Amino acid sequence: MADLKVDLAGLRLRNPLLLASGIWGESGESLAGAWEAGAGGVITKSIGRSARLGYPNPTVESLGRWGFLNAMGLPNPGIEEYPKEIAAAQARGATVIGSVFGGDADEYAELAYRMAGTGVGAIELNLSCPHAEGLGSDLGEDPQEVEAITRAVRARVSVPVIVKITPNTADPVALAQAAERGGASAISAINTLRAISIDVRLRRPTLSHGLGGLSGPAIKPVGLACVWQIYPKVSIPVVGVGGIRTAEDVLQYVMAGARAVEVGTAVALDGIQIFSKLSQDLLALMGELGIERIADVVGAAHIRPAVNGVPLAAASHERRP
Amino acid sequence: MADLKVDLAGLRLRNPLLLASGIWGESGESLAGAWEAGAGGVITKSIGRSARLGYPNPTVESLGRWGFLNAMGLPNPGIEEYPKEIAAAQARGATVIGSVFGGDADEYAELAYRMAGTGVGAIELNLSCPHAEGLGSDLGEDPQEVEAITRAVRARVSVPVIVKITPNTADPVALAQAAERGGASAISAINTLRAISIDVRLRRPTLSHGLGGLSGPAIKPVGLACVWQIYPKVSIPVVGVGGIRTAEDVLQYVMAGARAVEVGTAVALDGIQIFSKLSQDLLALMGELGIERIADVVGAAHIRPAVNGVPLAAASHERRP
Amino acid sequence: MREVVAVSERVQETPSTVTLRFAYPDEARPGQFVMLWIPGDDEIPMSLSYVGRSKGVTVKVMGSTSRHIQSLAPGAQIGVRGPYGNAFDLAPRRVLVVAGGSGAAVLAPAAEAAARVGSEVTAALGATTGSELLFEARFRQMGARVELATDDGSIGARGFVTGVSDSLLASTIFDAVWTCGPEVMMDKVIRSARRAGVPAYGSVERVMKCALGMCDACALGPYHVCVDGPVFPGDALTPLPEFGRFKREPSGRVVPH
Amino acid sequence: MREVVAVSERVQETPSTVTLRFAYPDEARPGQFVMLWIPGDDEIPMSLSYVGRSKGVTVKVMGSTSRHIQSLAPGAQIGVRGPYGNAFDLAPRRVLVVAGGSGAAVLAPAAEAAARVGSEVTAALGATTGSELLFEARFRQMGARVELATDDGSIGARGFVTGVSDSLLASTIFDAVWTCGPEVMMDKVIRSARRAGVPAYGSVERVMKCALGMCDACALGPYHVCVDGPVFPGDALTPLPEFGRFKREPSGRVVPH
Ligand SMILES: Cc1cc2nc3c(=O)[nH]c(=O)nc-3n(C[C@H](O)[C@H](O)[C@H](O)COP(=O)(O)OP(=O)(O)OC[C@H]3O[C@@H](n4cnc5c(N)ncnc54)[C@H](O)[C@@H]3O)c2cc1C
Ligand SMILES: Cc1cc2nc3c(=O)[nH]c(=O)nc-3n(C[C@H](O)[C@H](O)[C@H](O)COP(=O)(O)OP(=O)(O)OC[C@H]3O[C@@H](n4cnc5c(N)ncnc54)[C@H](O)[C@@H]3O)c2cc1C
Ligand SMILES: Cc1cc2nc3c(=O)[nH]c(=O)nc-3n(C[C@H](O)[C@H](O)[C@H](O)COP(=O)(O)O)c2cc1C
Ligand SMILES: Cc1cc2nc3c(=O)[nH]c(=O)nc-3n(C[C@H](O)[C@H](O)[C@H](O)COP(=O)(O)O)c2cc1C
Ligand code: FES
Ligand code: FES
Repeated sequence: MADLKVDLAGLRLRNPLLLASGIWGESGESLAGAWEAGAGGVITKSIGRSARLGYPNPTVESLGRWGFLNAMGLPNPGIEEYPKEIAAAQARGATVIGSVFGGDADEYAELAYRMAGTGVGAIELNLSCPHAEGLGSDLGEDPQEVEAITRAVRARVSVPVIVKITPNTADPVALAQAAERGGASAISAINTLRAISIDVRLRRPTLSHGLGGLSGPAIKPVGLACVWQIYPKVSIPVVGVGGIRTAEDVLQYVMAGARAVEVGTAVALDGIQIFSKLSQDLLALMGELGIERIADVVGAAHIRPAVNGVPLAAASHERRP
Repeated sequence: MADLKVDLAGLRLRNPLLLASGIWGESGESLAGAWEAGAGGVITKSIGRSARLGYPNPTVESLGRWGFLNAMGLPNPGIEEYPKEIAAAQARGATVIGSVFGGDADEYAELAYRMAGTGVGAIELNLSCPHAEGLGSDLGEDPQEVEAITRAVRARVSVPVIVKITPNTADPVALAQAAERGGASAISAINTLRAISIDVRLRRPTLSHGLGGLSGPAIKPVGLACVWQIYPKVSIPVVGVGGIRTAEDVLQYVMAGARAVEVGTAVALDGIQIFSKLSQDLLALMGELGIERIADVVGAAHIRPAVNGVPLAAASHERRP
Repeated sequence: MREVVAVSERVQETPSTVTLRFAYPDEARPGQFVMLWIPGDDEIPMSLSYVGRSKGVTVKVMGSTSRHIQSLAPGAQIGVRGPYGNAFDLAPRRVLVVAGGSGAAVLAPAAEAAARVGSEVTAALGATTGSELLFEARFRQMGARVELATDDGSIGARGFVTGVSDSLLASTIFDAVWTCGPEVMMDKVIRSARRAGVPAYGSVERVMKCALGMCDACALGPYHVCVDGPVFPGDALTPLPEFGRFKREPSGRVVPH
Repeated sequence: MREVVAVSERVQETPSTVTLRFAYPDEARPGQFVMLWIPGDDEIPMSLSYVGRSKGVTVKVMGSTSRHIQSLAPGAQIGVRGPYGNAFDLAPRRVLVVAGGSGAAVLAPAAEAAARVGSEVTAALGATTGSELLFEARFRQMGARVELATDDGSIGARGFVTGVSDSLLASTIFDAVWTCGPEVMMDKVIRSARRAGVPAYGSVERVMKCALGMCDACALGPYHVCVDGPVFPGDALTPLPEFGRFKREPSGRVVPH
C-alpha cells in the first residue's frame, strides 16, 4: 500500500495536500472542516496587524472550469483576533500553518512571532499577493526584500518558515534563492497571476479593484514551471500551488519537484471532498505507477531516464544543434 | 456602419486584427492566405540572422480549448532567405509586419535594418520568447536592455517599431516605458507565459525543451492585465495579444487600451476563418453597443463612467477605507 | 458567470422596499439568491423574489448599496451572477410561512411554487408598521391564509410575528415551517415549531463575497451559507452558538449580530 | 491531447519496415496520421496503417528516430496524439491504389475499408527489391488484384511502379486512383490518371511540428498538410511549383525535395 506521509522541512504531514491560504481560512471551524475532510494540513488566511475589510465586492469573477479571478484585498480580522480561530482548529486536531502578510520586514517578523505563539506547525509568508499595493507582492518581487523579510522572520521564530513566492516575476529562482539565503525552510509557489477582466457593456473592470489574481486550472502549467525551475536550484523543499484539481496534477507537481502541494480553487470547483478524493485517487495512481512513497518521486522528472532501454544520450534531440 | 480601420503608429490597418508572430508565418503563401482570410495585417515568424531548425519535437502540447504549450525554439530560415517569403505575401497585397529576434542590440538593429529593406510596414521586436536561452526574453526582461535594443533599432529604421514584451515580469510597465524611451512606436503585449507540462507515466516534461510558453484563452486575463497596466503609463499605442478568440475578447483588449490586437492560438482552434469571423462579430457587437470606430473606445475601461446616472464618486466602494 | 442585464421594471412594494425585475436566463429555484452588482458600487447577495424567466429581487434599504439599488430606473444596467445556494424543499402539504420584514421576499416565491403543486399555505407576515407589510396581496393571490402582525399594531396583531405563528402552530397542523427574518425571530419560530413537532427551515444571511464556497466570508459554524445554505433545517441552526448572536464582518472578525 | 500507450506488438514487415501496434482510443479514418513520440527522442508524423481500436503504424527506416522506433519491443511506452488530417473518400467503386515503398502503409487500411464496403481494389505496389514489397499479402487478403514492380526486377515488373499503373490505367476502368510514395512518382501517377480521366488523390508528407495548423512547418503552397491534407486531390497538387521539387526543412528554409 502506497504511503502519502511527507516530511516538509520537519513538519510531519499525514498527506501532502494542504489547504491553500485564503480558501476556507477565516474561521477556525472551516479550517477544522478542511482538516476533517482530509487535508494534510491547513493554511490560514493571510493575517495582518489589524482588521482589514478587504476590497468591496465584486471581489471574485468566475471563469467557469478554468478558475477564478479574485481581488479580495487581504480581508482578515487581524492578529489580535485570529488566534482564537487557530485554537478552534487545533482543538479538533488540525495541523495548522499560519500565513501572514505585512508592509515591511519588521511587520512580517512581528506577525510571524505572534503567529508562532499560537502553536502553528509552520509559518507561511505571503510575499506574493498580486493586488495589494505596498503589501505582499510589491515586496515579494524584489529578491533583496524577500531575503531581508525572511531573515527577520527567521530570527524571531523557530518553526519552519515557508516563503510563498509570486509567479509575476522574470526570475522565480532568484526569489526562491533569496528566501533560502534568508533562512527559509521551504518555498511555496505560486500565488495567483496578475490578471484582469473587463466588461464590454459596462466598459469597466469587473472586480472593484480592477487588477486581480488568476487561480485555478488555467495557471497549472505556470505554477508547474516555477516549481520545475526552482527545485534544482535550492536545497530546501518546494511546495507546489496552482490549479491542482486531480491526482495527476499532484503527481506532476511532485515530479517537477514539490514535496507537498496546496489546493485552493478546486475547493470551490469540487467542494471540500476534493481532499479525500485527491488522497484516494493519488493512492490509486501511485499504485498503478508503482510508486510507494511520495518522497520517492519528488523531482523525478528532472532525472532524464533511459527510455525504453535506450539511454538518452543516444537520442537524436540531445545531439541536434 | 461601424468602421474597423485603425491607425497604428502611422501604419494604416484595414482592421485591428493582426496575425500573431509564429502562426502561419514561415511561408509567404501562408502570410498571404491569412491576409486574404481577413487579417488586418500579418506578422512574420520571428527571423534571426541565420537558419535555425528550432527544438526537436515535441514542440507543442495541446491543452484543448484552453490553448497550447509550445517551445518551437525560434525555427526560421534566416534573414538571407526570408525576404522572398515577404515578397510573396506583399505581391498579394498583404500588409506585412516583420518580426525579428537576436542576441544583442547590434544584432537586432542589423536584422531590423535588413527586414525594413523588404518594405514591411513595421518591425516587431520579439523581446519576449520565453524558451530560448540568451535570446528574446532573456534580454527582454531587463528594461535597460529593452531600451538599448529599441534605441539601436530606431537608429537604423524609419518604419514603426513595435516592441513585444513578456508577461514573465514583475513590472510590464517598466518594460513598456523602457521601450518608449528607446523610441518604440508601439508596444505589443504579451508573448507566452513561461510554463511546462509533465507526463507522470514517463516522469518527464512533454516538450523536448522542457520549459515552454502558454498561449490561448487561458492567458487572456493576464494579457489583458498587461495592456491595462501599460496603457495609462505610455503615450504610444499598445497592441494586445493573448488568448483572443471572440469579438468580445477583442473589445476587452481595446477597452483595456489596445489600438490593435494579434491573434495566434485561435487560428489553430478555429481555423484561419477566425479573421473574417472576428471582423463580422466585431462589427455586430460594436453596432449593438453603439460604438462607431474602434479608436473611440481605446482605453474606455479606464474612464470610470457615471453608471446608471450615478456619478461614481458617490458610490460606496470609492469611499470605503 | 456574470451577465449584465437591464432592469425591466421597478415596483415600490412598501416605503422601504423596492422590487426590480430583469430577464436572466439561468434557471432558479425558490430560496436561491444571486449576487447583484451595481456597476461602480458594491455587489451584494439578494434572494430571488421571482424565479421565472423574468427574475426579480426585492430590496429593503439597509445602507448605501441597497439605497442605490432602489434608485435604479428601468433600463439601468446591473450585473447578475448565480443563482447560488440551495432552495426550499417544496414537498410539504401544509406549510406555515413566517416572514419578518423583507423575509417575505424569499418566502413568497417558495410559497407560490408550493401552492402551485397543491400545498396549503398559511402565511404569518410581520413588519414594523402596516405600510411595511411585504407581499400581503401576493400571498392572498396564491390562495394562502394570511395572518398579520405589526410592531405598532397598525394592522393585524400588535407585536412580533412570532406571537401569530406560535398560536397558528398551537391551533393548526403543519408539515413544515419556512421562515426568514431577523435571526432572533427565526430562532423563536424554529423552537416553537420543534415543540409542535413540525420541521422548520430558515433562510439565513451572512456576508457574501465569492458566493462560491471559497473565501469563507459567509462561514456559519461548519457551514458556508453561500453553498450549504441559505436555507437550513432549524435543527442545524439552533445548536450553533453564533445563530442569532454573532456574525462575521467583512474582515472575518466575529461581532455581535 | 497526448496519450502514453504501450506497444502491444511489433511486426517486421520487410527488412526496412516494421509495424508497431498499440491500443489508442480515438476513432480514426484511413488516411489520417498521428504524431508519435519516442520519449527522450523526437516526435514524428506517422500514418495509421491500422485504424481500428488496436491501431498501428508502419515505419520505414529514414534516420535516427525511425530506427529508434523500429527498435521498440512490445511493452515500450510511446506518446501518441491525433489522429490528425483528412482521410480518403471511400466512395469509389473501382479504385486503383498505387504505392511506392512505405506508401502502402497508409493505402492498405484505406483499400481495406473500401473493399469492405464493396469496392473493387486493384493495387500496384512498388519497391526497390522483392523483399521490400510492403503489405502484398494484406492486399491479396482483402481480395484486391495485385500487380507488383521492383527496381531490380526481383519480383514483378522491373522498374518503377508507374509503369505498372500506367498500363492498368490504359487497360482498365477506374473511378479513382489513390497514391502514396515519392512525390515524383505521385506526380506521374496523377498525370497519367488525369489523362485517363480518373480523379487521383495523393497522400503527401511535409515536416510536421504542431500538426495543428499553427506553426506553418508543413506549409505546401496555400495548404497546411497537417490539416488540409495529408490527402489532396491530384488537381490541387500538380499545379504547385513545390510539388515533387521543393520542401521546407525544419527551419522553414526551402530546399530541393
Ligand atoms: C443570501 C442572502 C439573501 C439576501 N436577500 C435579501 C433580500 O431578498 N432582500 C434584501 O433586502 N436583503 C437581502 N439580503 C441582505 C442584503 O444583502 C444586505 O441588506 C445588503 O448587502 C446591505 O448592503 P448595503 O450596502 O445597503 O448596506 P451596508 O451599509 O453595506 O450594510 C448593512 C448590513 O448589510 C449586510 N451586508 C453588507 N454587505 C453585505 C454582503 N456583501 N453580504 C451580505 N450582507 C451584507 C451587513 O450585515 C451590514 O451590516 C440578503 C443577504 C443574503 C446573505
Ligand atoms: C503525414 C505523414 C505521414 C507519414 N507516414 C509515414 C509512414 O506511415 N511510415 C513511414 O515510414 N514514414 C511516414 N512518414 C515519414 C516520417 O515521418 C519520416 O520518415 C520520419 O520523420 C523520419 O524521421 P527520422 O528521425 O527517422 O529521420 P531524420 O533523419 O530525422 O529525417 C529524414 C527525413 O525525414 C523527414 N522528417 C524528419 N522529421 C520530420 C517531421 N517532424 N515531420 C515530417 N518529416 C520529417 C525529413 O524529410 C527528413 O529529411 C510520414 C510523414 C508525414 C508528414
Ligand atoms: C479567493 C482567494 C483568496 C486567496 N487569498 C490568499 C491569501 O490570503 N494569502 C495567500 O498567500 N494566497 C491567497 N490566495 C492564493 C492561493 O493560496 C493560491 O496560491 C492560488 O489560488 C493558486 O492556487 P489554486 O489554483 O489552487 O487556487 C487566494 C486565492 C483565492 C482564489
Ligand atoms: C506555436 C507558436 C509560435 C510562436 N512563435 C512566436 C515567434 O516566433 N515570435 C513571437 O514574437 N511570438 C511567437 N509566439 C507568440 C504569439 O505571437 C503570441 O504572442 C502568443 O501566442 C499569445 O497569443 P495567442 O494566445 O493568441 O496565441 C508564438 C506562439 C505560438 C503558439
Ligand atoms: S461567500 Fe465566499 S465562501 Fe461563501
Ligand atoms: S505542422 Fe504545424 S502547421 Fe502543420
